[in-house]
Amino acid sequence: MLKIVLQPDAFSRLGAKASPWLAGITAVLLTAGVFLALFVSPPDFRQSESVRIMYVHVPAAWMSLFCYTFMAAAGGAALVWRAPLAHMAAEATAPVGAAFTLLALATGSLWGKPMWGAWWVWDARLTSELILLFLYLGFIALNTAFDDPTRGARAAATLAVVGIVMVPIIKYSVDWWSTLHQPASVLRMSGPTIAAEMLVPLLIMAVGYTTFFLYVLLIRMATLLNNARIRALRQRQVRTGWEAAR
Amino acid sequence: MRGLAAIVRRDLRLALRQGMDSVMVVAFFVLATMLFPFGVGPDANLLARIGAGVGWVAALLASLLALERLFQADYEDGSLELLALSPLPLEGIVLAKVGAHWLTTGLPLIVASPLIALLMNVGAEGCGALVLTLLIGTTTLSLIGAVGAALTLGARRGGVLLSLLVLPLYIPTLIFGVGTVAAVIDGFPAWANVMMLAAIAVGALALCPWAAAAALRQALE
Amino acid sequence: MRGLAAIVRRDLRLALRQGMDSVMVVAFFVLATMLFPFGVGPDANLLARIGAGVGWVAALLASLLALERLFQADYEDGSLELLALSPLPLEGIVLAKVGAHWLTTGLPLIVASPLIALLMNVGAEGCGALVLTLLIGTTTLSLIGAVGAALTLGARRGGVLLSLLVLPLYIPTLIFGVGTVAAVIDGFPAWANVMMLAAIAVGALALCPWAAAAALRQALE
Amino acid sequence: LNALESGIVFFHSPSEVTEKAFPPDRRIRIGGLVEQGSVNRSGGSTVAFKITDMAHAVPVRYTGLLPDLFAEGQGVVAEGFLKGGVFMADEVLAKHDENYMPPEASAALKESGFWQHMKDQQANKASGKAK
Amino acid sequence: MDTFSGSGLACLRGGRVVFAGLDFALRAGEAMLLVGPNGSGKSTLLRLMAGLLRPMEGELRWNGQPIGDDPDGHRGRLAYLGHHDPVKPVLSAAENLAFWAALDGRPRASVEGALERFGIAHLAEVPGRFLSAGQKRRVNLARLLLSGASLWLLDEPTTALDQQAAAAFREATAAHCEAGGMAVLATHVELGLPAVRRLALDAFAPTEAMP
Amino acid sequence: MDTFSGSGLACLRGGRVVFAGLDFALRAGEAMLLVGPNGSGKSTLLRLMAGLLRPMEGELRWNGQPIGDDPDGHRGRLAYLGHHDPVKPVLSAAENLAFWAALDGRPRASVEGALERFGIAHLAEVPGRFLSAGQKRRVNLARLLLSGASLWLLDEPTTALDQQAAAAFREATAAHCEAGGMAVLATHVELGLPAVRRLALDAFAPTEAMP
Ligand code: HEM
Ligand SMILES: Nc1ncnc2c1ncn2[C@@H]1O[C@H](COP(=O)(O)OP(=O)(O)OP(=O)(O)O)[C@@H](O)[C@H]1O
Ligand SMILES: Nc1ncnc2c1ncn2[C@@H]1O[C@H](COP(=O)(O)OP(=O)(O)OP(=O)(O)O)[C@@H](O)[C@H]1O
Ligand SMILES: [Mg+2]
Ligand SMILES: [Mg+2]
Repeated sequence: MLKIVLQPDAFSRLGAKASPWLAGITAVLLTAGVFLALFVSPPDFRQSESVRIMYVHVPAAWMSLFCYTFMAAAGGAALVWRAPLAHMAAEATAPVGAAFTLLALATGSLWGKPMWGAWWVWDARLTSELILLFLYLGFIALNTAFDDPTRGARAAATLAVVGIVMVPIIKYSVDWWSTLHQPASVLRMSGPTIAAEMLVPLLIMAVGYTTFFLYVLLIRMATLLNNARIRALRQRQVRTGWEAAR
Repeated sequence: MRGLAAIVRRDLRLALRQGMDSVMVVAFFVLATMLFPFGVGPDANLLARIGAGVGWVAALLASLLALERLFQADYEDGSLELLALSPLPLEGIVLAKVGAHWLTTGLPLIVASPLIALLMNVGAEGCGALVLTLLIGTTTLSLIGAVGAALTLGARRGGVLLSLLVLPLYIPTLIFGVGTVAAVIDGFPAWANVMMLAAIAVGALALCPWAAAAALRQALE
Repeated sequence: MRGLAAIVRRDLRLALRQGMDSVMVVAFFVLATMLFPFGVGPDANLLARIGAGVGWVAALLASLLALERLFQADYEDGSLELLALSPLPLEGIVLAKVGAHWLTTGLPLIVASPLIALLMNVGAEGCGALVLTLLIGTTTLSLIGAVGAALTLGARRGGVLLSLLVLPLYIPTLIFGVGTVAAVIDGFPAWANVMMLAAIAVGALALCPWAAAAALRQALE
Repeated sequence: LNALESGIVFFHSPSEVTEKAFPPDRRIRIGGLVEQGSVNRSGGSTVAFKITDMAHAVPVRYTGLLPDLFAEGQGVVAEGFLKGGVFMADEVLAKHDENYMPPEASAALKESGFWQHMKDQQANKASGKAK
Repeated sequence: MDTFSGSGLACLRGGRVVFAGLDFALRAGEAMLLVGPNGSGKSTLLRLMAGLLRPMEGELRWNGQPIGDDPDGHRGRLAYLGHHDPVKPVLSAAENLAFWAALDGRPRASVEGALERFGIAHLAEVPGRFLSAGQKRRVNLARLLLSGASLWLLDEPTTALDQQAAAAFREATAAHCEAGGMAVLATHVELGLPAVRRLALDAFAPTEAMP
Repeated sequence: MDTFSGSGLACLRGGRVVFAGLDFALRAGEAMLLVGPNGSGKSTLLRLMAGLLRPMEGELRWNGQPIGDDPDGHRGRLAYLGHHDPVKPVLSAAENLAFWAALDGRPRASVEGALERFGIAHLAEVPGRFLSAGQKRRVNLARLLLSGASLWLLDEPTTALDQQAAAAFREATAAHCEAGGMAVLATHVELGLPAVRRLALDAFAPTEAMP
């Protein structure tokens, strides 16, 4: 009992303290990253200027995978320990992850036209990323599909855990099967194949995306916590009403 | 009229509060379409050729799935009895419910169809034709589907045959819908097809609410 | 074992008396496939090429539609609680129900598939391959679908939600199923694909009853 | 496992295409590098070139617009069918590799001969993977 | 003064005759209890009176006029309460009630007043999914007050109600009848309504069950 | 002699603690009534006893042994009757019963005898869809007799029953207990069972409802 009552409040306090900092760091990093990406970093030797889509696309794609992993881990923890906060973390992550996925798909598609000569092809990387989007949507849908919120949360968490198989498939699809999408440039065994002038802004953007995610996560979890409190008050209202009527 | 407007408002509000309805229909639409590149191989030319057909089939299935439970919730919680006992004509009630349902599921389908056209490599005119035909066609599908949904509520009373009759009724809409898109892509005049689609829609508008209302009365007996 | 046999017998009897299911599934299957000759034109070569894929996609969607209510009726009338409280393991019960369901919907699909092959101009070997792959593949589809059906039990929008969850998981089966048929038609050795299909089926057989049982327990809490 | 028939692969390598007998009317994709010095724009918008994985090369004919990044020594994926040993493509996509660098750096690399070395490595990898 | 009557009513359900030769008559201000063992046809008779079922034989009349002549008018003057409580989980209690009031197109009485009568005014803004079985039933009963109907057809209305709510229901029904309304109630328990007629349904069960 | 007991039970539903610190003990031959207002957790406790729910805190024991150690054995000795009547519309009453008997794999008692006990032997061949609410409930009660279970968990068993059927139920429960069985019953009405314990659930409601 004590644990359940105390943890959320402690969390709220932590969130209230940390979120302004996170907001600030995110703003600085993203501004710097965008500036470097647009004005400082050099054009590519083959793609010339269109390479700048990379600074949006690649971190978004990374985040789409990271958020899913985080969500599945939180969901798994919630199932095992029946911890409401873990449920909230998973629930709060889902829309953010879906947004990153959508962004990766959209910017990738935009980039594909000049680079490949096609907006969209059905190769393993692109398709599996699209499936990831549907997993996110499935999570959100399942989570809200029940009148009883705990039932929805647990069903959705189960789905998240099952869906984790998609993450390695997406990551290694470019190595396992021949795809039109390029193999990894940064996260590879033999070191990055990106020139440092381009890698630095890319990494700054990536860190900026991550702090942005953490910031949104905190805000959304605070909202969900408040919703849960309102719900509890409602239930109490129903109950006391009953007792008054009795 | 005021009563019917109240039904539309309520159903829209329910859809809104329950969320996700529209999103899920669109998701199914996209997913069902996605199956075809896997099924027939990711061959851009071939996909472009079957794109309109696939888009239409997917739309049909999505609308079928969404319609299946059109009256179900109201049937199960007793609302349908009260609706049938209200002074409004049951045909009007059916129309109001179908209308609200089309707004929350049919319309998003149409909005999403250009995306399908993109995924399936269908060109710009083809895409326009797809949107137009879906606009006319999904209303027909909703109306026919409402009859099916009403029949399956009372299916215990031997509605097997009748519900089998509903499925084939979808076919003409499909043929003319796909035909229109194909004609546009191939550069043929497509007005005859569009007119046929519209004619079917008008026919459905005249007949279906009546048939669905009859089926509902039977289900409530 | 005797208890599980009783479940299979009951579910078969229910399906038989209610009629509906098998007929609907086959009707849907044939109808969805028939659409393509209309959609892409009666070009025999083209039809033959997309035949296997279209047949597979139609089978997949048909099985999806049928699965939606796998546990629904038992859930709504309280039978599921009693099943879960019987001394039999819930995993076994899931398996028995999926088995009965496969017999009433999967098997008719397979029986009907040569008809599809005929409609779509797929040759004799292709037809054989279609039947074989469907035989292996539909069991997988049923098993995966059972997990989805259990997860969405009691959800407000069962059908659409189910397809959103399950369709992505169906894709590997589809790819290898269609791959086999295509390989056979082109005269390549297809064993690798069949083995993959079988491997997926075995994996599903091992995991899905367990996952579905867990989801059912959640649904009954 | 032989992924050839399975539809997961987006394209086949020239080696596969020469070693296996694809039915003549089957549409396939071939991916590899555009062989150095093989591009021949024989008037109009028709181009002929060869796609190679360093072990085998397949001659390709294509009529239409080429993507901006199409160039000799670059990755490419062509879609079409084989006709008498020549691959008749009706769509050509550029395949980008994982290297990103500013133009000056690439010029420097080219001079030192390192560039060609990297290309070979990559092509070997591509053909090895398909086997 | 309004009258509602039926004569020679017979009803077939699932190939069996549930009751036959049933007569009843009800005047404004009267309430009638339907009693009888399980399966004797109480619910069936109520649905018949509402027009959801058609009788195999016999006729229902309102002021001597067959109701088949004016089904819309009949629907307009009745309120039916069945086994279910049609309370949408995502609408608040007040929204649920307001919808039913708007549907009937009758002058809209005060939703709050109706909720108040059944002791759930404080739940007006609470979504239906938070309500317990008894609270849902109260919302459903409040609907009767709003409907302004003159004929109430109630199938086991006190299911899931506690003592206090049952008393509120008794009062509401008595007030309805005093104001010239009619009520027909199917029930297994004593409701304690003053001045009611009783119709024992087993008396009309045909000896030969098959038609 | 068998015993069934629980200690320190607490249960969370929909994020709210329904009851906490609940203890009970039951011996062979005893019946226990669960009483309390709507929403006090009667149904919840029954589902907990059946193993459909897991307690947040506390433990259930059978002869001193935690039931978590042998859940299959526990399921094998109980019979649960919930709010629904699992009567398939297309199967006859007898077929419905025979299925449940076969499922438990217990020696099959006479289906006709069980139907007879609840006065519905004449409905044995009638499909479920033709049964009225009370008739379905009787079929469901007959299932208990067939199950041969030693622990009956019954949630408002007399809903929809008429006087005669309620009496039959009383007799059956008394006979079950006399033969050394146990029964736990959630109810709003007086059942008139002899020699029962009572567990008033509102005593265990935590004062602070918020988690
Ligand atoms: C709609 C189309 C596209 C999608 C769905 C997509 C998806 C992804 C995904 C999921 C990743 C993360 C992989 C990982 O973490 O290893 C990624 C990384 C990447 N993508 Fe894309 N992409 C698309 C188009 C493109 C295009 C056109 C290019 C440019 C040639 C491109 C360049 C990259 C690069 C450079 C990376 C970083 C690789 C690394 O080092 O991890 N992508 N993409
Ligand atoms: N939908 C139906 N189809 C066929 N027969 C039905 C149907 N509903 C009820 N019956 C039959 O009609 C008879 C009357 O049922 P009804 O529900 O009216 O009884 P009741 O008096 O309300 O009983 P209870 O006290 O159990 O509610 C029953 O014998 C039942 O078997
Ligand atoms: N599935 C559920 N999810 C969330 N909360 C629930 C669920 N079922 C019941 N509750 C809540 O748990 C509490 C106890 O419910 P329960 O059904 O056990 O009460 P009860 O004593 O059986 O009431 P009744 O007399 O109405 O049957 C109620 O406040 C209810 O709102
Ligand atoms: Mg009744
Ligand atoms: Mg209860």
